[in-house]
Amino acid sequence: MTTATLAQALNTALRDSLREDPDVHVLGEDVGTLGGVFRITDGLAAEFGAQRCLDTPLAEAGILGTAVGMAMYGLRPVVEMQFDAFAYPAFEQLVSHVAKMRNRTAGRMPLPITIRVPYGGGIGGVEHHSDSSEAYYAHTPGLHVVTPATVGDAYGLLRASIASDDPVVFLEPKRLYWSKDEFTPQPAPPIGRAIVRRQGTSATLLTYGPSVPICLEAAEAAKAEGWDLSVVDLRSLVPFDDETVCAAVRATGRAVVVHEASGFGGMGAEIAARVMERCFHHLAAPVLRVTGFDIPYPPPMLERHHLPGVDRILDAVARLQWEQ
Amino acid sequence: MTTATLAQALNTALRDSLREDPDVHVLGEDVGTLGGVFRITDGLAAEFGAQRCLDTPLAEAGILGTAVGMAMYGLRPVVEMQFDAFAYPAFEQLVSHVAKMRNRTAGRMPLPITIRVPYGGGIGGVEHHSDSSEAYYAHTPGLHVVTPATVGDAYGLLRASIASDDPVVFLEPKRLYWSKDEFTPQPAPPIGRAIVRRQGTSATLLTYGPSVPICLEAAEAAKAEGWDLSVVDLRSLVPFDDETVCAAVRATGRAVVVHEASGFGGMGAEIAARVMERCFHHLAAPVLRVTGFDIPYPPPMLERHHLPGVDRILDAVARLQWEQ
Amino acid sequence: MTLLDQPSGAPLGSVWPPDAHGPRRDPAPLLPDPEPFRILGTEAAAKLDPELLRDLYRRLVAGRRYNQQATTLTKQGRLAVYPASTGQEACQIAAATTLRPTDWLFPSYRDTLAVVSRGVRPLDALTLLRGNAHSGYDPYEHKVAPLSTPLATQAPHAVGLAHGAQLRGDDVVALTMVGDGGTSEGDFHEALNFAGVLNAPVVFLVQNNGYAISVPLAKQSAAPTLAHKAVGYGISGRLVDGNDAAAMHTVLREAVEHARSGRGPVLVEAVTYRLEAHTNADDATRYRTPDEVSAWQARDPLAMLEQHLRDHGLIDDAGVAEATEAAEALAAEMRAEFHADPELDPMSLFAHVYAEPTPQLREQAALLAAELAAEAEAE
Amino acid sequence: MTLLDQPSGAPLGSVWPPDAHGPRRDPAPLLPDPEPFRILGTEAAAKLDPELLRDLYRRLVAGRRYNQQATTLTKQGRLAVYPASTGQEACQIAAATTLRPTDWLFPSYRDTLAVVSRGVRPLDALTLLRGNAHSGYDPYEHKVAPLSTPLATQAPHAVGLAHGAQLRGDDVVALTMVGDGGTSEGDFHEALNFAGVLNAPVVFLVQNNGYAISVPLAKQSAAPTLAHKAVGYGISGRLVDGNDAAAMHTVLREAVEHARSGRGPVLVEAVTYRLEAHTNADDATRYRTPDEVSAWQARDPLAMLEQHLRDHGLIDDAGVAEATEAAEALAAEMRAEFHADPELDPMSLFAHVYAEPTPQLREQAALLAAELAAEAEAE
Ligand SMILES: Cc1ncc(C[n+]2csc(CCOP(=O)(O)OP(=O)(O)O)c2C)c(N)n1
Ligand SMILES: Cc1ncc(C[n+]2csc(CCOP(=O)(O)OP(=O)(O)O)c2C)c(N)n1
Ligand SMILES: [Mg+2]
Ligand SMILES: [Mg+2]
Repeated sequence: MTTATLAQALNTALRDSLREDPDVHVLGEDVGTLGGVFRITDGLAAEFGAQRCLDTPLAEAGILGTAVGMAMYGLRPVVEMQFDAFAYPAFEQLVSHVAKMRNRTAGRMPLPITIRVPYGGGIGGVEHHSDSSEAYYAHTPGLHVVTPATVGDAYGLLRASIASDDPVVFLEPKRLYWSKDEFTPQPAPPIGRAIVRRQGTSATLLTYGPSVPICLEAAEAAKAEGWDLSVVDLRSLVPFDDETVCAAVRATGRAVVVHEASGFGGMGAEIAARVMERCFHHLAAPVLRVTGFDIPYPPPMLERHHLPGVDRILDAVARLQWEQ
Repeated sequence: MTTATLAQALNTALRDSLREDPDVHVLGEDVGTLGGVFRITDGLAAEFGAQRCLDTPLAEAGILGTAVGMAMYGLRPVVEMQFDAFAYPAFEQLVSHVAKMRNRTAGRMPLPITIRVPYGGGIGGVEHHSDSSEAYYAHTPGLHVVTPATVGDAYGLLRASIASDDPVVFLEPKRLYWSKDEFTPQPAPPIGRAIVRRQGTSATLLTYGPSVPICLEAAEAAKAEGWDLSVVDLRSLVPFDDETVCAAVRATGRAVVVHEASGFGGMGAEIAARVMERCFHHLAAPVLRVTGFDIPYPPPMLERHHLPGVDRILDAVARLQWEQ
Repeated sequence: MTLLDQPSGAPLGSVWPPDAHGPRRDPAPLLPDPEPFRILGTEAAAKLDPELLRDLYRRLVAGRRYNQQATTLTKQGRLAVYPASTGQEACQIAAATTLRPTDWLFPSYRDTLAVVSRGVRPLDALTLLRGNAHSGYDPYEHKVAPLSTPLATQAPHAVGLAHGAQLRGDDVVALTMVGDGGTSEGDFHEALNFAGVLNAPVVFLVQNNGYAISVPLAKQSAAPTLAHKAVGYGISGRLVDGNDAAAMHTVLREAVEHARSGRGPVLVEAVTYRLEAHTNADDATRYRTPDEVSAWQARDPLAMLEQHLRDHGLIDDAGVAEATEAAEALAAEMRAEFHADPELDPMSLFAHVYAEPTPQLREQAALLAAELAAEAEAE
Repeated sequence: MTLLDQPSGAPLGSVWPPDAHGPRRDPAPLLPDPEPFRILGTEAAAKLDPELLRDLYRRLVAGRRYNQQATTLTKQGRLAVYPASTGQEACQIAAATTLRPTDWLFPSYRDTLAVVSRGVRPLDALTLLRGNAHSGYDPYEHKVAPLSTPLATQAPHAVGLAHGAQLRGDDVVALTMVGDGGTSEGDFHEALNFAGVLNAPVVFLVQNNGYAISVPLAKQSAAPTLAHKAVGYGISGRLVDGNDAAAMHTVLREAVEHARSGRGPVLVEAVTYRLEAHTNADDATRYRTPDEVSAWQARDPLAMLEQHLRDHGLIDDAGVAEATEAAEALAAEMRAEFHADPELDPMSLFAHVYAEPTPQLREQAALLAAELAAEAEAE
């Protein structure tokens, strides 16, 4: 049992995939010689050659469009977008081709493409380097949307994403890249399974990616207030694990959704809406949301005010109408 | 009192804006000589000259990026995107610049740009011609998102959008272009006001754009079932009129959200979530959603199965737990 | 004399450090001819194989008839919409006939004739426009990508496929078709740049038919020719008369083999004209004159080749009649196939969104199934 | 001889219908010189105004010091990140000094020295990288757009602004700065194409410093030179030695006035080199050799100009000392300004999302205000 960072686990997942399947190809900006700006592809070009881990020209639509063509020919491209906001130039390719190709060809032309997107804030990045763009992808039928929160899931879910015959947007919580944990590479459960990270009795926090550790922290802090909180890590936004989520919410009768992205029209809206649709009469209070504000991502020195923190989460829990 | 189509009302709004304000400029693909593929800009180039109503090269990011520069210089560009899916190439310009410029310059550089996007289905269009992309825009802070459902609002809201000092994504329900109504050009209330199109007592339909007429139809049909339905036309998705919406929902204690776009992560999720957050104890049943399925927009011959229709809406109303 | 046309200073080598800036190539070989390459009406015509010309002629006759029949089908409500390639048949046919079976074609919405010329049945090539499905053919059967509607988005796909084939050591060439308007899109630029850098075996065929719907080329680009864009990517540019079937065939064949031989991608601009409106839904009289159209009718690719064949005694009335019959047979087949209503299965909407439907899609499919059952009962 | 280099058939005029395909321009005048334009070390140098050269020298000395000081500030945690333009100062300075006060500059993240040279205070030019706000200056005060991070996205803005100015009859020129990597983005292509079609008074300055982070030009483009991209848009291309301050000033001044005079946009490729890492967070040893760097140090724009001035007796030690003092004063000013902590107002997050905050933002602002009040109490 060794320890590894989440970044190292991702690197191992890519290495193992490249080793096991000659059709797997990594491509993107600076992924080769440099090993990526976050070093997620470190050493891959050296081990597998510049072609298996390709430094591309600087054009995201071109990168994703090229990956589409490679997938059409039977390869399994893994694309790296350097930062969340720099995936936007590829939006048309993603929505109009990647997400739809299987459907528009009646299943004849699946596109097994994995699109890795480092996302979210909390690392003091300047504008355009801290967006949480999951809602754009989760609303686009044909895409799977996956995001790990632990070192183990980083490996397992990335392997599963690369192995998937469907396109997967794999959202990597930047600020967790350097988080450490014990690590043995092992397969994850199939994409689409949420997991209860903490079992509680008073209320349930529903969250994913970068917000999972904060929710666990909040759950610890909540003890002092006499609250015993459950924490559910969604892991996959699409498909969505209604079963695990609803069971966890029914068990406590109260829930708060937590994520970094702006709240309005965010993933939390979908989660809150479907939980209330399905668990209405088990709820003592409406499902509340703790999210980023509806503002452009703030400059580094102000981001802490934007990001959901322990206090803001506990304030929301406190509003769950404990009296009535 | 004359009658006009929604398309003609939009054309009149553009004409009046061009007349009254020399800084207003229309630009886009085929908007000049042709008058646009839907003829919304018909006759404008003839009356105001090719420069005020400019046929651009075929590149949506270039069109929107050019409009950004024009707005920086003090003009008021009105951009036409030819179809919903063909606005995607401009996504980066929209999200990373148009939506953020005022904020990132601390209010010094506002961008009064109106982006007209014909959206939605029901006109037998082939793929990429029937997308409902409002959720992408509504989740992007810095943008106003407006969509008219009537001939009068088409005029009033477009005038208000062009007059706004903020960027507005103006979503035009394609299938209502040819809908007729009595028409006298008059200002609309400020952007951000929903309107109750039908006052009922049993349940409230919350909807916008192309689905408004269908909800009104459903409300008529519901009488036979003994239901008297309210219908709220949101008109503006951002800002959102919580006041009008919550009042209408509290008055009936039951609500269904209706839109064409795919349901998962769609605008309906936000509406359902915020209504339940705010009206929880006034609700006899969870807020339900009737939306397009979570699939790529279907081919013309199958679209009727995808689109929310009267029956599907009434089925949802029937599920509003009338017994308990 | 301004600095913009003043000669430069000392040569690079003399003062320049070891080059971090990549090879500086001589642009001369990349530049297209100043005038479109032509064969019909030039001496070169005599050198061509008569059988090839007769074959091209038969295909042109059939292609023209195909366009007419498809247009008729729109009037009969059998096609939702049809963007005719009438007047561009020489480009459409050459795009298909210069490829090997192992090569790939990446067509746009206007290129169904190229798709049919590649061997796809008209019914399947036109499925998108008929409206019963998004695509009617198996892309792998004839190595034809689905028709692409978002302009120029298919270009990077062609590059990626060609790159993939090259990685596997297969001598496959990808040919992608883009319109003059499509060249303005960012994806066109990114695809050409990737192709140049990867030296991918791709042929970019730009059918410059003078218009993007209503927008004439002069409002689309200020380039000397669209073929001149090639130099900016370090690839070869060729300018060809798109209405000269012999020239089209010759240039594209050459371009395809150039790419196959590893000498890099080629950008071909075919100067042609759309004789019909943009689609049946368009009113071309709003943006162009009858004179302009008739002037181009005088350069009809079909008429030009027939004239050549007759002038040189390479075809007789019987040959012409034979070609016409074959074309009529194709049209008859199309009528027969399209007048039957397509079978529609609403439940198929959920079939191919993912390899496995998500739990959410299962719920939604159940809802639709229940509705359909209720409908059925009601009837 | 292959068809790809075979001469064309009959000339256009002889067979071509009235042209629906726009003017066919002669590409020759658009093509850049084969080698980068240089002045220092050529006869042309003698012709230049010594006072101009001395001014450029003083600016180069100050610019170099600015880069050093900013890099130091990152080590002291006073800047979150800094992309140095060390080695590219000649480009940065010419981009600012060749514009009139009424002209506009559209810089990228690396171009803060150009912004400062335009008159913006270092503290304000570096605000984005300091991290207390997204932008520190009023774009209208010095006519400088906010630093653009999404690559090449500022290029269409420059075109739009120049077009708008032209519509109003103002003789304004917009100059936008893009890197070699940025030329691969679709927005770069679309901007050049719009500029060509609109004949907008825009100068596109490409600083080709050999790398996009770790990716060398050879992996970025196969073009003969990046300046050759101009011909594909029907605009003039110029290739210049970006480390030759005199050549940079001369070519950009010429390009700016070319655009102003209505003769159309210009694409200028400045061949230069980034002597520092991409940013302080980058490790350049991973992708380039010390030899390569030192070879380029030998072409340091500052050293080259100083050498020239000394060789021709245009500056003495006193002049050099004077320039150094001014530079030190700038550095001292920067230290003083940056060592003070910026004032931060969390509530400002809601201030400029819209002209008027939405009801939703008011709610959210109230929530934050309450939290801050609670925090304040707690302390
Ligand atoms: C990205 C995108 N924008 C806009 C459209 C709408 N549109 C369809 S065809 C067309 C004109 C295309 O002109 P061109 O590329 O010259 O091809 P042609 O129709 O002449 O064959 C336009 C604007 C589209 N399909 N895709
Ligand atoms: C659209 C976009 N994609 C990716 C990035 C990330 N990124 C920042 S700088 C850079 C390299 C830019 O290279 P170049 O254009 O040559 O400019 P230089 O840094 O050399 O000045 C990259 C990839 C970005 N800022 N924007
Ligand atoms: Mg065309
Ligand atoms: Mg560079």
